[in-house]
Amino acid sequence: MDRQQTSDSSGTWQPKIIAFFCNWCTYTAADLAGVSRMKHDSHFRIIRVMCSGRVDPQFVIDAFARGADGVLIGGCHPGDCHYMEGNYKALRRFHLLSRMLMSMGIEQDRFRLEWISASEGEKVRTVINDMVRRIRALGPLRLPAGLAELDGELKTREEEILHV
Amino acid sequence: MKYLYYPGCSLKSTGRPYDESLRAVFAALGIELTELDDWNCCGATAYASIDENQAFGLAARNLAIAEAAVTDGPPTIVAPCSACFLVLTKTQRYFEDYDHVRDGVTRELAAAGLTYRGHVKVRHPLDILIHDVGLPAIAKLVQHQMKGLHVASYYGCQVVRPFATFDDPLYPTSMDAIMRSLGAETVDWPLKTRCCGGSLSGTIKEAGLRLNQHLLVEALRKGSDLVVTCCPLCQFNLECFQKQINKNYDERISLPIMYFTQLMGLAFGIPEKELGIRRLFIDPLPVIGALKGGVPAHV
Amino acid sequence: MSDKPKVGFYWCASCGGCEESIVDLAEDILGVLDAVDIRLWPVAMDFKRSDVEAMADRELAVTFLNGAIRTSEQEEMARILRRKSGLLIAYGSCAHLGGIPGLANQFPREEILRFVYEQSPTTENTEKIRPLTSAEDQGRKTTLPKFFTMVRSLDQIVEVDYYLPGCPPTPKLLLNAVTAILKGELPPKGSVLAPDTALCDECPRRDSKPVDLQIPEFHRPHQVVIDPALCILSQGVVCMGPATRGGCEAACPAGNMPCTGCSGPTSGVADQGAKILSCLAASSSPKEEDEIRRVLEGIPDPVGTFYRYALPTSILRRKRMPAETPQAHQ
Amino acid sequence: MSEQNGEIRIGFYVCHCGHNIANIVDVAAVARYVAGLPHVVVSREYKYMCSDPGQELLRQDIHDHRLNRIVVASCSPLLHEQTFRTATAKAGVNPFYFQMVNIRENVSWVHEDPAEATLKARDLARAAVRRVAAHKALQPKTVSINPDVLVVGGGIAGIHAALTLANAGKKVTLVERAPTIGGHMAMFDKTFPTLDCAACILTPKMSAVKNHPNITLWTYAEVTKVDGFVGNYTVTVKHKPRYVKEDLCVGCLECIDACVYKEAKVPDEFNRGLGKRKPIYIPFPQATPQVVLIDPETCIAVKSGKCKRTCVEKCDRLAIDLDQKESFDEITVGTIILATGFKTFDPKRVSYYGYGRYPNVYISLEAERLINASGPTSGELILRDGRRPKTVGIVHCVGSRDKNTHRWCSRTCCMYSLKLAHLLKEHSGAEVYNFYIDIRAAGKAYEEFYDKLLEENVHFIRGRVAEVTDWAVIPEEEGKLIIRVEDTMIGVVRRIPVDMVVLAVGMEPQSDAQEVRRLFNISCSTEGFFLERHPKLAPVDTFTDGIFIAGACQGPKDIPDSVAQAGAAAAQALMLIDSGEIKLEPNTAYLTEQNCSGCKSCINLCPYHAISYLDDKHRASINEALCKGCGTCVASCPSGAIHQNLFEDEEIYSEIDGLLAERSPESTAV
Amino acid sequence: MNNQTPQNGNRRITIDPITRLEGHGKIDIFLNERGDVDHAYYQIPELRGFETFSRGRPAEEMPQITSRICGVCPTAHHMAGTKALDSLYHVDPPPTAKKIRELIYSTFMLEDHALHVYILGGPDFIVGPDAPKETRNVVGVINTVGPDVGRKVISMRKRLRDIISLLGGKVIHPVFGLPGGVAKGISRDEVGRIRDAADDGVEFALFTLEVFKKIVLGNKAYVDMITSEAYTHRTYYMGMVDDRNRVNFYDGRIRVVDPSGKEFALFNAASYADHIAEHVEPWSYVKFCYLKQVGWKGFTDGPASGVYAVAPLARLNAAEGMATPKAQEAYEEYMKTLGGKPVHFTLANHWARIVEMIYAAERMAELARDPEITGETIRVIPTARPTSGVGVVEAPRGTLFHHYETDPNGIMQNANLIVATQNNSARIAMGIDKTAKELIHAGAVNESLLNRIEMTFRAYDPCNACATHSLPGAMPLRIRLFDHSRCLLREIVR
Repeated sequence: MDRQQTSDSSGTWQPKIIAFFCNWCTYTAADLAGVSRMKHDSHFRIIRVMCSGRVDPQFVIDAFARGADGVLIGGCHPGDCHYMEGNYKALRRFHLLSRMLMSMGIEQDRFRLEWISASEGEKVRTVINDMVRRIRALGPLRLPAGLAELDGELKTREEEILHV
Repeated sequence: MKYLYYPGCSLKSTGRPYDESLRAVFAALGIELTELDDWNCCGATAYASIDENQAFGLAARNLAIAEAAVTDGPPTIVAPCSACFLVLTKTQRYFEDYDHVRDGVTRELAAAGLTYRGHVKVRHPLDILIHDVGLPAIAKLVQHQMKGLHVASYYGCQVVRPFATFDDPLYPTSMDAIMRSLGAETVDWPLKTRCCGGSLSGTIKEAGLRLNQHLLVEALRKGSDLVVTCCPLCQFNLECFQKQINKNYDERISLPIMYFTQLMGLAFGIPEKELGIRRLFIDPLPVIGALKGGVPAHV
Repeated sequence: MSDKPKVGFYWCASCGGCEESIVDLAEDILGVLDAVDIRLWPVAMDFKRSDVEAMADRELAVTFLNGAIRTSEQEEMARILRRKSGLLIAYGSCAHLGGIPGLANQFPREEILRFVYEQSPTTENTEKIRPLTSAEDQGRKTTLPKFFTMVRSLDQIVEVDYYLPGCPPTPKLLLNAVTAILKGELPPKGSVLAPDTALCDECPRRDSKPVDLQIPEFHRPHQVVIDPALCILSQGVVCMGPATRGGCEAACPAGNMPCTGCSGPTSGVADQGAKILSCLAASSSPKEEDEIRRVLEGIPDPVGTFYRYALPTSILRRKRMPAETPQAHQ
Repeated sequence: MSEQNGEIRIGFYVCHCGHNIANIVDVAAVARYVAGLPHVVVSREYKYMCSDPGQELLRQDIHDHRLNRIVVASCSPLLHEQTFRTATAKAGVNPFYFQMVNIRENVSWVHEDPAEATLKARDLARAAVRRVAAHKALQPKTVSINPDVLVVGGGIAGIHAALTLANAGKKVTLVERAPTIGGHMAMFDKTFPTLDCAACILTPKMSAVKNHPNITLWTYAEVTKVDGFVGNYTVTVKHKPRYVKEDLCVGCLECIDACVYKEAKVPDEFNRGLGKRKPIYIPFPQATPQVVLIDPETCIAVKSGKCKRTCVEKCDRLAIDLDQKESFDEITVGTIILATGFKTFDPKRVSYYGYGRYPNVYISLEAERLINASGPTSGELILRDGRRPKTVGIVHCVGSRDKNTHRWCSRTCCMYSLKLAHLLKEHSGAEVYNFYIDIRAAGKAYEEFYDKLLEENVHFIRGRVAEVTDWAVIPEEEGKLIIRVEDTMIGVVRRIPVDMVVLAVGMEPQSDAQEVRRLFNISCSTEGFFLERHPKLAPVDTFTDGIFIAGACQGPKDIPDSVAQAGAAAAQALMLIDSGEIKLEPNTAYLTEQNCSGCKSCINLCPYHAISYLDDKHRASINEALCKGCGTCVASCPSGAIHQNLFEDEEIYSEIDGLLAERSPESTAV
Repeated sequence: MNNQTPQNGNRRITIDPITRLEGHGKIDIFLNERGDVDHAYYQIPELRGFETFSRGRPAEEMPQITSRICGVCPTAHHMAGTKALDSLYHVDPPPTAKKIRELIYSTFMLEDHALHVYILGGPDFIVGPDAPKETRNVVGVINTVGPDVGRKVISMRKRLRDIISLLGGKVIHPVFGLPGGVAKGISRDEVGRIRDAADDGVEFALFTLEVFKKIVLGNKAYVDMITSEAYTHRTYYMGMVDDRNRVNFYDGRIRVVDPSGKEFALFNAASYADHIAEHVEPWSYVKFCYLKQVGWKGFTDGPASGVYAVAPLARLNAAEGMATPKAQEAYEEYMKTLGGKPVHFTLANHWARIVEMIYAAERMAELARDPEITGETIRVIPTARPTSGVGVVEAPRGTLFHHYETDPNGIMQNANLIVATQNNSARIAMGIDKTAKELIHAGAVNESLLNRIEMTFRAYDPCNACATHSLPGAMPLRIRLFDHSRCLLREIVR
């Protein structure tokens, strides 16, 4: 089955966003958004980590490679990190990584870092909606499918090669 | 400091003294104003009240041109006319906040082969003077202290409402502060943002005149020698209907109404004809005591 | 026929350096020649391909294959040799990781061809002739192999038993591998036949690295004089050492230049570039957004720096490009 | 344990949460879908998983089906993860073989399309099922709780919390930044609705604090540094110089008379600048401690050194020390209660009410002082311009219920406005007008008090005041302050001329609330008040274990509520202290030494110095006791040699893969 | 690997892969109705795209990136790249740095030539073109010249390569090159070891010359073969020379002589594009260089055709002599024996190569004795704003150009690489065609015949890894015979 396309009930393509939220600020904010019943776009999936500093760039790249159309990292505002400076490390990684991703053909809007404090349920809503909007505009990323297609150029049947 | 300058139609006609004095004063303060090339109508009232989208489109064209004009850093437009300032600010805000406006504007601009990414800052001269230049820098340039001059600062409505971008929406003080830094005394004038009648003076005269009467009478009651303003339409209303008001309501009003930039210019010792003083109907010079013998001889 | 284990060496998209590294066994090569029966080695010995095709499956005890896979020809040889070899060993960075030619995965195939045959300043080709997989010259049919859209490592084509890392692998690693094979003392299938710790572990400069290192600025090697005694990273010059498997005895730092990562990551890391990126960004010191941007600009080419040898085997493998039809040909 | 045989047997439970989840998410479909996933032995839906029968169901299945992994899809893990871990453990499975899926806060409460919501719930469930398969058995580490407590803030809340704990036999340190405790309450004249005098009920508690053997009272002091974690906090406190030796001063106040300033010239803080004090002063007669202090800004001696220093001579106890410097104390405590209070809204922000421009515009606290017997006018209602008001207007909701300032209701203003109306009328016989939006008198005997006021002929005009101006349009208005308001009862705009305006200003967070919350590593709500762990179930807890909040620092409160909350906070602290120890999440980082190259990259990344470098082995080493589990070093280790319990790379990869694996609409309609 | 069944049921010989050259080649031979050769194609079937994927890289990384074009002559690419960076950043390296570079480079030339003489090209002569193929390899060489010599060859190469490792970090893909200097200096205690190796190197080179004279020149058949028409082309020749027109590998100007040996052009690296152009054929991935001023006239020789040659034969033709005494002697003997300049015999490359070995060894010895070689100053930090730079060296297989263009930040915008073997590709192709025509008649083909065709291009020591820096991977040489009706007669894949 195509790991790329998630479709809504009407069958049209819908983006798939992976969101790494830090336990103390952004994940709590998402809970707040829930408690406050702030309706927002559903095309994202949250993975909870203790700190945005835990988000290994490998996770981000892996998410894209497995079919995510966007990756969002949510952490505490600078100065508010529950672990003092984890979010600064996340911020520096983000800048270098997004530049790297851009030179690998992954548009800037697909990778995003947001500071969302425990009280900013509203911001969760606006950020998610905005990101979904931008990614809809960009269309599907289709990394796995794209590579699968390229592998079509390979000879898979040995008898094509071996004439013994 | 360098900014793009958006004069708008008023400053090219009724508001010429504002345009002249603003350029002179900013030059004196070492601020570089570049008039936006090929600017068009800001889309104020006439359009805004009929077809908002068109108004947005018109305003956005100016923003788009501005954005394209500046390569280093976010472009800043200085819009002195209250109406222009309001419409441009509103367009910028709506562009940021509402998808349908953003999409509409983008579509209309595309038709004109333009794109707007939403990076322009729209600012008012008062904002620039207070936050970028700073009062000390202004005070430093003053050659003729406006000692003993009682000034009423009149802001009108549009520069502070509904978008209070740089001052209090109901009791702004930026112009007062500038006047004080010229050595003048400012009167506490509760009507400083009350309605000047706008275009009513032309349509429902009675209403328009009443409103202006209130403003002028209270200004005098508070002991004002003159009124300074930052809006071409307000200046026009307050100044040009005084005779009529005196006649209709048996008043004896003769109160000079000038642009705050003109008074700044005089304080800076800029020759008055560079400030368009002569274009005013009520000559402020007599009441500006500080200038007695202070005006440069060659003027 | 001798009963010595039969060995093959073969090359695909490579530079020949791996072949040289075998020659660099020097005296030991004679030892190897005694111990094994080399049945295939294009660079140095005359052998027939038909011999290889005639071989029974797995007749070659072990084949060392170097070079990446970029053409149909190379894919074929890889598959044949896989079948004919008991052990298939990816030899050197290109076969192991894709190698430096793998940097081509950041560009569309067409861009490569267009530059070489049309745009390069010395090329005179007004009629825009391109090499063709099948051409006709005065009625004479000539053919060329297919040029794939991307570079692949050996294990992206066939199953690989072991890897010898390095660009090229050091004679020492090769000798250890051969000995291990002869003695039958091999680690679990799929292992890289080199230490599983990063380069720092064998770098003489390690002790000079401060424990509280914070990198305020990144410098490019030509912008500074590198102190031969001190940890290169601590001098602000990007060194891939911390994210690169050891085994080369820190040859490049010995030449007073930073490690560029040719041996790939250690077993605990999936994506060498992502990890060094993570490590360097975290270890740099700026906090202000603009300052961060400025300092990190000190690494102008993250992909070329962090994935110098491992782009085809990185998680992303290749730059995402506007849809191409894989078989569209020059 | 039940997983020895190596085989992974997962039980999956999706919770309806009544209708909260089931209304949007097709829970049955989710359960059916998950049943088909690898390793899943049991997959059920249930109305309330957190209920006893829900947990019993879990226990029973573990027993009957030899389950060794549990996944529950219900609400936020921040709410019930503990509950289910405990349940899992009770049934003999390591509690960390449990994984929770949040399909309420993250799905049913925020999405409207059932199909999409169900699809998302499935994805999340699939991810959790994959993740839990990778889980490891872990043992949580426990830390002991230091029984001493720190209370920050000496208002009524802090005072009450401190006394409660001290009476329970705990050692308490109470730190107050002002020279005296008492807070805002000490400024009030009387308290609603009972009208008993604030001082009379507060001062006994103040001296109780001062004299309590278990309480160390540090006034004129501030917390500057907080280290450690629940049960083991190390706190640094700064003592600002009073220029008076606290232990020597007996509060005879003779030094004040002796001051070279014969007249009090400095506006005094306690009376909101309505009165004056000398450079050497005591905030108010009942100040606790009864110790004078010198204000360095105005004291000639401190400023210039040129002074006869009559005060120093006067004090035979040699208590005055003009060279006093700030000093620091470091204490260790196990728990902390923050009762740092609130700040009154600054009405200059609503310029149209003329505060600061018209002398006869006052804020409520000033009015309190004006009518207080020990106030600047000894209780005489005399205005700034010396007149006695014949008409007074009280403007409600100043800086409350207003999107331009603060959206929230400050809860106390209605009642204190009523109280002031009563007192002002009582003191001056003036006509009193109340301008209100609604009267919010929700509280014991509050509504009754409102009725009482109505009978006292206080005027009530419903409408938000537009402006207070001196612009007179008719002669009667000359020299008065005109309150312009739309009277929504009769639907006309009215201009009411008055002599005195009282602005009922709202309550807002302390101006340094943000710094304080960073200092203590807790969060603030949108408004900037300290954020409680749960609005209903944990109103005095914070997200940082061992730190509690009480009083108006958490949100606007009147006295009874603050006291109640202070009691609650004290009880929470006592609970921790008496349990003696607390279990911590075992989410610490650890190192696999054989993969470490000794590159030292991780050492400096740890803010807690939990990683050190072993020079002999040339390897890093992690001290799990110091590790707080942020995982920053894990993400950075270029050799992949550092791992994190509960957040292993493998666990997160399987979560990512689970979320993105296999998606196509038709399979939603299971 | 053709699936067509040959009409006339000819047996099918398959010899694969083509051996003993770096990189790979393919030959298609078409016969006419008489069974004589109509045309032979020499094809290179690979591409790697170095120019393109150099884009966006920091220029200072180019010497290391481009060295991966060829692992046999990485030092040549590394050096050309480094010199391109000097010119890119307008820096002149301090004298010590220049000398260290030339020392490394001479060492490299010596060992690389040795590799070809004994392991790649050598077997053709030392073991003999007609010897059984199983013996036509390094082992065969060792058996012919004796194990001691074998060991001598091996240990000499090892010592030389160890010196490169010492100075360059690695011998295969060294890392010493930086704009304005070298990464590492030479310490006094290292010099001794280098000097000894250099002296032994000279002795070794002379010994090699003796072996060559004994085995090759001592054998009339070989000499006839060398001077036979089959292996003769009268083309232009290119090589780098010093200010006295003597052969120089590391630095100097490029000199071109016409088929009569007269100077045709003398230019600096920077203006290479005014003199060299590349021609594209649809039947090979490799481009064919020719002299721009003469123009492309197809695969033909003579003064009217822009085809030219590089590498030892060409270098000696393009120069007036050698800069060191013993090499100069060998040079004169070489010219005398072969009838004076220019020598047009392709197979003379082997001899010329040995003359160059002597020069390389002597130059190495000179530099090892130069007091400045241990100087402290080895770097000039570049400050100029980079734009464009060209670097050139004489690689073992011929003149090598690297041309870089960058943005102001020194980030690569464009690279153009003209590589040794590529300069020769037209002459090689002609050679194959000509040899085939001379040797194959009436469809008669045998083992040694094919080896002799192979010898044609092996003489250039062609490095197709280099030539195909723009193409990835390897491909066996295949010789296919087609009859006049263009249908495949048979395929000899070797």
